Amino acid sequence: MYVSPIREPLIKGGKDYSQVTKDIMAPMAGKPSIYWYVGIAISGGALLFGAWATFVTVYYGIGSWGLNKTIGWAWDITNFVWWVGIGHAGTFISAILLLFRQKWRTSINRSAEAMTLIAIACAGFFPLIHMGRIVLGFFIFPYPNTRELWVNFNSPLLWDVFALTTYFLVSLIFWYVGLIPDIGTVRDKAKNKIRKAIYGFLSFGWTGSAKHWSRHETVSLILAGLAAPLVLSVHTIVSFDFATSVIPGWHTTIFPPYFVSGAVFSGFAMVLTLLIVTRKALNLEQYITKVHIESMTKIIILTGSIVGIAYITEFFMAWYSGVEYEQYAFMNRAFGPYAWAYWIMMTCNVITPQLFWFKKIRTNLVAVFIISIFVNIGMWFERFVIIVTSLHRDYLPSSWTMYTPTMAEVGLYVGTFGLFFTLFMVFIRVFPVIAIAEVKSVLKSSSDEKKHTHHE
Amino acid sequence: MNKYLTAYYLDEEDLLKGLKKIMSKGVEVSDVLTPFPVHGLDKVLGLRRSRLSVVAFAGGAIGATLGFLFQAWVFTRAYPINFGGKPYFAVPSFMPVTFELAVLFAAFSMVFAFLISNNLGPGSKNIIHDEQITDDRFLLVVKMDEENEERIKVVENILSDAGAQGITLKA
Amino acid sequence: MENKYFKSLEELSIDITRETSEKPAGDKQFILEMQQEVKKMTSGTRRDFLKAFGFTIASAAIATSCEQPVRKAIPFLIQPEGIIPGKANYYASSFFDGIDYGSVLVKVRDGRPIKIEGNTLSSITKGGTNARAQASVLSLYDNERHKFPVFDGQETTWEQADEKIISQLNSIKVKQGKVVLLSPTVISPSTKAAIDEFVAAYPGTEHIQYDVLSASGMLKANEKTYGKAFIPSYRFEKAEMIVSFDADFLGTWLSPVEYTKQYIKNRKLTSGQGRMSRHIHFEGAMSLTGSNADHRVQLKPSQQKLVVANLLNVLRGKMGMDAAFLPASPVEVEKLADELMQCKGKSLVVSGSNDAEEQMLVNAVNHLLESYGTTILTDVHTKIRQADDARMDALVQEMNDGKVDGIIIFDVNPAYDYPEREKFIEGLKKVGLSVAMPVLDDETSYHVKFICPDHHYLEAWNDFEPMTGYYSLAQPAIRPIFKTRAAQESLLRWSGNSADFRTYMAGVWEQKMFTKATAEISFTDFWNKKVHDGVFETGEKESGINSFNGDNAFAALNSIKVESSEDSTDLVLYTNVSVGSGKHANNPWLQELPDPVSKACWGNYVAISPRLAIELNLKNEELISVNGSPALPVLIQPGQEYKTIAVALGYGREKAGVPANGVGQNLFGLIGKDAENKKYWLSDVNISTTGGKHPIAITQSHHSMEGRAIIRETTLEAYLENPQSGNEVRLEIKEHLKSMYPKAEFDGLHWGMAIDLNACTGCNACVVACSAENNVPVVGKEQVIMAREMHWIRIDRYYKGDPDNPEILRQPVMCQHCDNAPCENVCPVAATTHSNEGLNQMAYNRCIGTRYCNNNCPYKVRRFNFFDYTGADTMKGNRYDPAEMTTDLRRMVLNPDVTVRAKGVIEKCSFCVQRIQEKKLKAKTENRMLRDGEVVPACAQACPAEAIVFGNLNDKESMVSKYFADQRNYHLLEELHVLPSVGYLTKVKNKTV
Amino acid sequence: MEKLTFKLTKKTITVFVVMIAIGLIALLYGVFGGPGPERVAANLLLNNYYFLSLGLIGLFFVTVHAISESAWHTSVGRIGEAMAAFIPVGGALILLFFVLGGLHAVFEWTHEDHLDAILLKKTPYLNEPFFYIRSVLFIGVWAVMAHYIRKVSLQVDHNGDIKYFNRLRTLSAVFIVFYALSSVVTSWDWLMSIDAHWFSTLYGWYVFSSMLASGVAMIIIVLYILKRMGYMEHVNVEHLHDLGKYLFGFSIFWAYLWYSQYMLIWYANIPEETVYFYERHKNFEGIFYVNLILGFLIPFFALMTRKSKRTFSVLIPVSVIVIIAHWVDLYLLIMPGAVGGEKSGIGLLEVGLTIGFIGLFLLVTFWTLTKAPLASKKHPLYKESLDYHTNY
Repeated sequence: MYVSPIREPLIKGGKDYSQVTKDIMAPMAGKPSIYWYVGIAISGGALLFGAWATFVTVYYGIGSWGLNKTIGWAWDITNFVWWVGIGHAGTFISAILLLFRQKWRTSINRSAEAMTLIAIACAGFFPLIHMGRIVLGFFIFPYPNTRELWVNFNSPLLWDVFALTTYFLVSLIFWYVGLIPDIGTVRDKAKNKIRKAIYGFLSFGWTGSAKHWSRHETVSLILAGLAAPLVLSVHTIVSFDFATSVIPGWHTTIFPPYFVSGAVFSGFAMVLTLLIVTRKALNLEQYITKVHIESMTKIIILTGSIVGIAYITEFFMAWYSGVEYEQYAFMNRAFGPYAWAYWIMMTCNVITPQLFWFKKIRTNLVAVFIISIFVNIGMWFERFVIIVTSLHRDYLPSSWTMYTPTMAEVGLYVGTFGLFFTLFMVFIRVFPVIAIAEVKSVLKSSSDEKKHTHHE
Repeated sequence: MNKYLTAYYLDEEDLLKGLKKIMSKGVEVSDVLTPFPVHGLDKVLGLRRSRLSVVAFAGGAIGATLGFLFQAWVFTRAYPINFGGKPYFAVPSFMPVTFELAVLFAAFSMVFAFLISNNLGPGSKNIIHDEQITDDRFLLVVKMDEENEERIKVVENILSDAGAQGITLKA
Repeated sequence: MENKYFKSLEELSIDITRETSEKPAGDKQFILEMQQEVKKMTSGTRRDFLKAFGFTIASAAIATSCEQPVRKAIPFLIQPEGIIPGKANYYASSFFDGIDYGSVLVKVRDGRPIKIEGNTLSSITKGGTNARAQASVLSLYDNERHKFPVFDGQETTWEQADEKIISQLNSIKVKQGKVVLLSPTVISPSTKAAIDEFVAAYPGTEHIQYDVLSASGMLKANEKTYGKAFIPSYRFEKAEMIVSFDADFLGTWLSPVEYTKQYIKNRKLTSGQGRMSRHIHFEGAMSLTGSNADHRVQLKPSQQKLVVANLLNVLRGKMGMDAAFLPASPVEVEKLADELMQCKGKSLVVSGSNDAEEQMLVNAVNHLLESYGTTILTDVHTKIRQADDARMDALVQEMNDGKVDGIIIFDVNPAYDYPEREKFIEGLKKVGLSVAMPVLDDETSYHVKFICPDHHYLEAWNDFEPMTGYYSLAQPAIRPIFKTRAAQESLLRWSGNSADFRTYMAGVWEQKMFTKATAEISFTDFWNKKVHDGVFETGEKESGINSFNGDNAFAALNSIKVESSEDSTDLVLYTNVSVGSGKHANNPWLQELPDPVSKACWGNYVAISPRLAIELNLKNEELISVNGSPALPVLIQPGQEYKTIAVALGYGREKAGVPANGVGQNLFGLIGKDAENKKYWLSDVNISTTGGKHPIAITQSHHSMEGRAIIRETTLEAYLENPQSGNEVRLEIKEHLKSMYPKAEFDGLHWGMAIDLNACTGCNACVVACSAENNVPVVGKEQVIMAREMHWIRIDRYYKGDPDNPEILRQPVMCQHCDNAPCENVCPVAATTHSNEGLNQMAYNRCIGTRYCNNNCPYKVRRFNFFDYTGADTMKGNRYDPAEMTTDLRRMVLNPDVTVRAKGVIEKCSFCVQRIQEKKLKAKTENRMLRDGEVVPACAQACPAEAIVFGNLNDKESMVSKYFADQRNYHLLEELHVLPSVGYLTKVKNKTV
Repeated sequence: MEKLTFKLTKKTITVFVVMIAIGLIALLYGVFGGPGPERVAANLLLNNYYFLSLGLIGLFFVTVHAISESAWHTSVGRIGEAMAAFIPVGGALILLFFVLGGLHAVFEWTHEDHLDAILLKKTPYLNEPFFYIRSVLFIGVWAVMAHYIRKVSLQVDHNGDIKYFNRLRTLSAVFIVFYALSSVVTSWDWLMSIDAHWFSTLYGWYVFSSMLASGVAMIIIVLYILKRMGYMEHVNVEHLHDLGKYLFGFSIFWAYLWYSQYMLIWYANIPEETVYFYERHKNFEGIFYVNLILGFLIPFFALMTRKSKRTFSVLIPVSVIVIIAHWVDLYLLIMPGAVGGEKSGIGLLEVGLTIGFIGLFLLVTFWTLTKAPLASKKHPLYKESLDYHTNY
């Protein structure tokens, strides 16, 4: 396949296939570095904090949070939506970029998808823990029971159950199907018998047969085709949690696409945050190059701008609607007691990503890293603003209240960070962080070495 | 008892060229094992397009139908409940679950079909001809009749003519 | 006209009474069993008692929650007559706590009183109740009740106590010493007889009455103008013009329930009379009544007398009498005088002051306006305030001088609420024999030798004469829970009379009341009938009232001086509608009841005007001290007169029990004294900051409607021109109400509720009634601060206009039972759904607590159980019970018909679905249709203002349908098309814009 | 030899001119015949908006693929550019329409005596001077940018210098940012404000998705016509597959936004929003569902397989259906508010006028196609665009 010379190489360092295998598997081999131990200790500590907060929440009740009669959701659902959003990048990269034939996805899709799965797990924790009666949480499943009572299919929360479950499972098999050939590689490279047996089991008996590859490609493609609308549907349904309601600031029709775009926005930011560190730590700079990072920053500009337009649209429409409740809700966002949250959101989500229009900033890793963290913060505040500032002052001023989080809520959030990083660090030790086979498949067309020698 | 003659290339373009050569000489290549999907290989080997998409469609259709009918049954037949004055047959409300189940069924039916058709799965014991094929070797496998040693020789020659390396005969 | 609307309501209550309480509670066999059980107990601790109690009564009902561990429930072997498990009995009784009077019905389920309702047979309270009467059932189960007689801090038996007391009394008698019987105003004829008997037995005895909230000034004023110390009876319903000088007659002044009933007759417009009384209110602090006035004038208490005097002077001038030369009035009274003149004979001027001179001036004003005989009756006396403040002061001095040898303290707590309580306690130490007869633990009990606990009123027989010719009875609704004895019986016992009080009382009635009866021939019939009805009204009148003598008043008028300088800061000491004088401070329902004006609960605070707060640089919750009082937090109260600050009395209890102790500060010590009467205000007070902050628990923190059409209002003038006025927006909204799907049809019943905002005064009776009926948990101060109160019905209060002198608008809000309920849609587990009768129902067992419904409720009426407030959960750590509401004793008040909610579930108003169900079943067994007005939710039943109407919307003839058809009717947030089943009638004020 | 230069035959021109004539006749019929001025005005707005939007989508396609450096689109890029040539024509027409009374005929808010409390509150935005300022500004900028983008694109082809390629990318980015805002605002101004009380935050994107799907359909149709004439040989089945995927994807995307907007309004059932669908359910029920079938169900099922996306015999009918579907969509957006349930209908006027606009649109498009080579051979990605295959 011909690749135009104007395109920058995706893989640097003049790698051959064997080198690719070696490089990518390097982080799995040998003893972990001291940084890995430090990292796992810190995230393990965060996880313990989360465990404590979970205990407090279950043992003492939701009363240990800062919620009140007016504000029924705050950090819990903010965190939920935030993590779900982050969980969008992986599948977006694997599915939609695959459909759009973006080759740069091959270096990042594996880790991004792993991140997705972990993020979904973190996200899923919050709807569970936020229940007043978590032990009866199984009521949300439509199982046959003696009362012949089913669930309420009108409820967006119920849709969430289906959407999240489906999304997690489909992402999982999508990820695993992509992982099978690489597990085969790990298996074949394993020196140790136990390791060989384990990876042999996990590789499902992968042989690399042309027929298998052919079907594998078809499966990947169709899974991508299925996952693409699935990705959209998940955050769409999450947005329905708010948009179906009658609360000003929640009920607005733009939410579905705006949430999806916000999710991709935050997801890519998190991928950037993670990969900028990971590529350095694992010596993968030649695989995850500045081209990859630039491409991701471009997606961030795109989605960030969509989000920005949505903010403006919402604000304008609130005025245009002539509905006093809508108007108040938005004025309250911008100038009310939680204005600081709103302006953090605006700054982080609308202004800072626009810096990516400048190539200098796009290619400056430190700048990208900082901005990616800004976006993470901004997107957290977006959900906080939507949830808390809409709820705390809705229709009847008599019920207006304020919200302050408690240590338990902070603990739960930090705890999911602990879970996230712990699992991610386990992941980099256990599976190849880059899709080896996929990188090899684009190596010829997209590496710097081959570029000059390749002839039509 | 069959024997396998294997040989490998280190570059997919060489493989494709060699393969064309080998096959033109009437050698039936039973399989090609590669570290990544090589474009054009299925054409050379004459592989049919996979029909997994049909499975996916069927799975999706079943998932969607089941999902929709189940919700409709619950709301209109099994236990009709007035929720906020919404109609019992609340089609817009049924869409998300219908969609999710369609995707879930489609994805899972297809992946299972994929695993089954490839004889892949936890603990599956497929023959691994060469551990390097998951690294940088493009291995071709020719199934040989054990008795017919002459033929083996002939094929070996054809293979080496086509630039294949490491020609070995395996049980 | 008015009666027509509520005729059915009366019928209902009569129905209940007649049918279920043919017999007084003491079924003999039942009582015998009880007594045997109780006898078996070696030591009568509460716990032991409860075991027995639980077995005998078979209170399976406590185990209402599904998560409650199963407890043994043994069915009746022989069913006691009159008790049907699961069916409530109602007994007529009377509530009088020395402050408020109310004729009530007691709802008894399986032997336990669980609810108080108003008695519609009483022509005083007419079925109305106030918050305290509603809450009084909980004090029956107060954890801090005295459970046995005590001598010197040790438990003793009644026999031993009696023996010792009698011997000491006798020795006092022998040395001709002095015994004092200290009580609040006694309005019980039989008690009075018992006291007389006691006095006869011990001739050195003096009976002294001591009122915490005194009307001593009025008594003295009437003595001077009418020759007798009495309090007249008022007829607010006859007044077209009401002027009140700081008399909070809808909230705390004298007989608020009675006055509310009268007041709203001229305030409601639902019968189409197109007329309303005009109510002008002068006050410094912000009271419930003031906030309901058509026109409220801010006036410092120290200037009040001057204004009254000026009013009198102007009126005199207008009537051609010679006017006195007076200092100028700080507020304009000319116009007021004109208005009053126009309503001559149909006006009423009242003053809440305890100053005899001011009351004389008021009498003179009323006399000039010819109010006597029409709006004020001198021949029917309100008897609930009889105490002379000076007498009590003298007693305390006597005690300190060692002139008192014995004191029997009956139902008063001067060690807490006497202004010079230290002096009282000192004096008490010098009294040889000190006996207290309290019901609940109190401060005074800690300083006496004998504690001879009285029954709670629901355990006791009693009778009352709150007004001339209006008698009422109280009967036990439960056998005494503890080893208590009626105070009257104690007095009788010590006087050597061994009769039990019931017998004694019957004797008194046979002698004194039966003679006045006209209908009944035998005393037994008479007695049974009166016990059943609870009331006996003879229509007798007082005699010996002189005609008006204006000399003293005129003298007072002439001697009027300016009492305080312009820049004096005045302090008002008031009582609120919840804990009142502090007697009910240990009642968690009342502690958690938000003040109708400030919406604060769980403690008192210094209310300060916004201007003064800026001037003194004070912020909310900052601690300050007034004249060296204990430090209290500041609450900036719009509407407060610029230089007037106000503090509620009744807080700062020390020995009342867990919910009350340490809540707020006791400011009784600041009560002043004029010549002879207590003075509930001070001028020239000194405010000093003490540093630090103390949180105030407030249930509403935003006070403006933000221009939203939430409470719609208009003026009478505009209303008469266009009944839709103030509600015009509704037409527009209705025009736009389009739906994507057809309205749900309710073919049988479709419940709806209408609330007349013009009638609602905001008194909070409904809130307590709802809590009692529906087992609404008490969450405590911390949780209220976190905005987690659980009330199913709340009264929203908004300020409107100038923040220094705003108008107040109120609106009771409960679940609106929307037919297009946003909450129902979003519950994932179908825990909240719509019934085929239009009820928005909650299946608590199904709820998993996502709180999604609450988020999506535009009215925010859903409440989440953040902790296990009720003891209904199994996980120990979940328990959160700062008010000790989950003790076995307190839990006896739970209504077995209503599920007790566990931690983590949402709850909300159910339109009292249990009552609906009860009446439906009744109608079904009687094979008839439900009658309109038959089903009455707790809030509607409690409301003294008859502001709430409930019924079937499908019945076009029902009262609620008529309200809904009224042009004043609107639905809250109707523009959202959630189709609420609650309607509101616009508030109409009789004022010119 | 590839035919790189497109020549418009007399026959083709005649067809287009006849179509335009039909449109004019229909217009005259509308004005002087039955349907009346309201309906004429509404139809003019519909078609003006529709074809102006198709032109803009053409430009959008060119620019979006320029900034994404996608190779395959270079092969069909000229079609988008040619469609964009309609922008000045369509823009002029719609402005003319507004000036010549269309504004008053269609928009209730221009009648000062019709303003109620809510509309009065909106006058800072909904007033004629500001409306014209916005319209002129947007149309002007579009036209100017279309012109420059075309110019730079031709320079890329003439010159092949990477400089022009980069310049095209920059210009494209500017256009996309501007278009993202202006397409939303114009959809509010020209369509949503017909139902002046009603509002929906999603509206702008919904209309955009509708135009996007029909724009792709139009590109496919133009491509087909060119192929039938023997041009565009460099466009192979892989490119067609990509276009097919777009058509499939955007139809789903449109349905997704349709569902999001409908479901949310249906669910919350707040009158200020439901009034919109209430009217459409009441008087336009049949066409309401027809719209969904044409715009979603048919393309969804027809284009699901790989094969159907690669064959004109499926793609062309589907493209035509999609174009009709979004015409119907616009009909549903405009008519209930502008004409009302009783007076509106689809008759000679609607069909004729639309044919006229199609004729005009195609005439402008094809005439522009004659102006430059059909393949941009010196485009840095041209070569890459020829050598790829889509698996899916």
